[in-house]
Amino acid sequence: MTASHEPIPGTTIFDGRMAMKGYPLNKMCYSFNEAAARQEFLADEDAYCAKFGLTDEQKTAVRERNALALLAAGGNIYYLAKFIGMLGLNVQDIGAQQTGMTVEEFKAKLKAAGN
Amino acid sequence: MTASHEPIPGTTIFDGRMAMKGYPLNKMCYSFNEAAARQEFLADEDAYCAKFGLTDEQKTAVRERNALALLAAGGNIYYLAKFIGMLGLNVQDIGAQQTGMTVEEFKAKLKAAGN
Amino acid sequence: MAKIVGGVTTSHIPAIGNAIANELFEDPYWKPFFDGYPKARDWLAEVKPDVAIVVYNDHGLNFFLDKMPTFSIGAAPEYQNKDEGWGLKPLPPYPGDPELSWHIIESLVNDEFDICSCQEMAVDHGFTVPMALLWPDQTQRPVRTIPVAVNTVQHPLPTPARCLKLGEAIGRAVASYPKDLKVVVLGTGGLSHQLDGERAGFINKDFDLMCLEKIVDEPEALAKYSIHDLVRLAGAQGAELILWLIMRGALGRKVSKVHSNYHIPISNTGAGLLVLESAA
Amino acid sequence: MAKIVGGVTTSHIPAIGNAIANELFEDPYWKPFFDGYPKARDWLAEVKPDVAIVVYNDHGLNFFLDKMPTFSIGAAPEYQNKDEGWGLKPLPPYPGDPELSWHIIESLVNDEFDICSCQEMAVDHGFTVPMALLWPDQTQRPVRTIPVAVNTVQHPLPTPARCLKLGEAIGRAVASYPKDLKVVVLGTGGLSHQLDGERAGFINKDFDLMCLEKIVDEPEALAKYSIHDLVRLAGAQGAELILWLIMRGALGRKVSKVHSNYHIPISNTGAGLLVLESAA
Ligand SMILES: [Fe+3]
Ligand SMILES: [Fe+3]
Repeated sequence: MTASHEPIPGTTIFDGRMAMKGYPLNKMCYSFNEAAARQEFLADEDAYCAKFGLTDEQKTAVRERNALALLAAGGNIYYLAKFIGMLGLNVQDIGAQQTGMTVEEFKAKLKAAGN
Repeated sequence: MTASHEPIPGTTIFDGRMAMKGYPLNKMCYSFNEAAARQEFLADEDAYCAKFGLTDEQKTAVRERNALALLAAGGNIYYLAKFIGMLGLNVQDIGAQQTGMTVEEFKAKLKAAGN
Repeated sequence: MAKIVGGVTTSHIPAIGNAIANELFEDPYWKPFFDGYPKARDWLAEVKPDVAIVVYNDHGLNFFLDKMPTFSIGAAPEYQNKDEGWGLKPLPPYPGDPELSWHIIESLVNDEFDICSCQEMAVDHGFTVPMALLWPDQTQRPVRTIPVAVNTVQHPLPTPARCLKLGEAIGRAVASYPKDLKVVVLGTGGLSHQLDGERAGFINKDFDLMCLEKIVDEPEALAKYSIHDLVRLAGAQGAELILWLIMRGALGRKVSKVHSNYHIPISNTGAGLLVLESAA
Repeated sequence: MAKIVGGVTTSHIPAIGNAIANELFEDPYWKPFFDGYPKARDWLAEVKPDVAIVVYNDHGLNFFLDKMPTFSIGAAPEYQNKDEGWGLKPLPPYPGDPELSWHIIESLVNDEFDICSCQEMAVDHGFTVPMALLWPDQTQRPVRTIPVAVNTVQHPLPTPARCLKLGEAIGRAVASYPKDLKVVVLGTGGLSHQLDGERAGFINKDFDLMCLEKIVDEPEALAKYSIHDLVRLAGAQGAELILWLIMRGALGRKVSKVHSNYHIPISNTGAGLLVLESAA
């Protein structure tokens, strides 16, 4: 039913279709709520991804810390935020990465929205 | 709100009040879905009850395999059924125990309901 | 377009699963119960549904009191059975139809039903026993499944009126699915029984027979009861009648009765079987 | 009888939690944001609520996609915070009011809302940041809390119209509670922001200011939007406006505005603060 709506540029609605695609990736990211899981991932990324059954597309996106690729592979921003946070990045770093800006440019764009 | 209803003899509605009372007992019984948990309980009942923080009333009811006491202590029949089943008892054994009948008498009573 | 071709109601108690495992089909205690099912299976063989929406209640396998949703709908590629604490050998998994699941969930949420979507879901005897009664061959899974789990564990339970409305909304959802599919709806559980308390073993034959009659053409009459009424009249677990009301709501206004059976007792339960066909 | 005395809306983003932890209250970037809050705290000090109903969305701490309920209500004696994956030091637990929780859940289910009751529930920044902004002293917990978690993670999300109705039903539920209690409702999250995709960093000041105005006397105007409209106009996470609508519905028809503040940006977000008092 969501499909019947006009697409919103630069925005993917996390509906059932995306949820089916992203399930193993999101499940892995959800596990990062626990410190032990984060340590296990950081000790051997590939093994941890394999444990959750990530697809090759998802594994590559994880390896490359590529936010747009993670989203395209079915990642949900709320679970991805745990992965991103664990890497020491925040939503502005990731905003810059996704929009092809420097972090300073991205911050300036946000500030400009207040004018 | 349930309290405003006329009580049904011999029947306790498992509402919020009972749920608050029975939470540790029901949580323990829910754990019996896993074979490892059943083994751990059977190896040392008291330690397992303590792990889930059962009240003294609940511990006694568990020790005595007393269905009415388990219910009065906030046990929910659906979770208790796992405890009962693990002991090799079925709902007719427990029906007999709760109604003060022999199992044969209890079965006869059920059969008579068909007439 | 997808179409709901009809529905089946049946008891789902674990004792049936044991009787099946022990092949007690000709046992004098069980025979009057099992003898009701060949006609239901004949009907299914004739209509050949692609998908079964299975309305049941979880009995403490997939849901605990930490998160107890009122209405949950599976949206998984398959559903696993587990031993439920009794050490039973789990049955083979059931294939899902996640695309249809999501269509139904979207339709229901937009229709103001507050659904819990489940992308993993273990199914217990409430689901597996009806499936085994209607499709006995465990080496085959001829239908895809969509589990609809309803809270009957923790009061407040959804009202009978709400359940009938949920069924109607499921009917609208299926009817708006663009693929050509035949869908059957199973309403499981019931009829009168009570497992807990000094009133354990309570059965109410008159009430059960009345339900079996009214649910065909007058489900609104049953939807007028409160949950408290159902517990009083049908026993604590007899409140599972709400699962039948969801099934009935999904079939649409007009149905015809293909087959029915009623037998007391199986274990502690009055067992009602009903096969209803939706108007063409 | 219990009474809803008013409501507060506020952003709940994690960056605020970090700024509080680092005491950036006078930092030029943060000052215009934090300066909005003393007046809200003054109002709370004056009305002295006993209970706060906190409407928020879980961001993947307590709920995963295996069981994603639309509306969940806590019914626990206390609620724990956890590190959410970022290694933050969890805040002390929040006391609950399970008796009032169950009263509300019973009332809502009877009112045909399909609630997920939660007898254990970890609360994340969506809950803790608003609490810290309004009751900064972490050594004290002067109000009991009832978390109301709304699915904004997995589409379909509940419609804005449904959310306003849920709020109205919460209002009726509280009004029917027999104890003398003062209850405040927090609507958290928003306003416009988007974290994901090429459109990350989207903010819509005009839309935010319109929401801050309309929600006071004309919430129905906001309830007419679809979720898709909200994503388009307020960004993917701007759909959190539905949490404000639940708060607003609970306050009753007539409210008066005590205080408001709006500032862009905090992190990626347009931050709106509003204090509304219910008619006596
Ligand atoms: Fe059952
Ligand atoms: Fe948020």
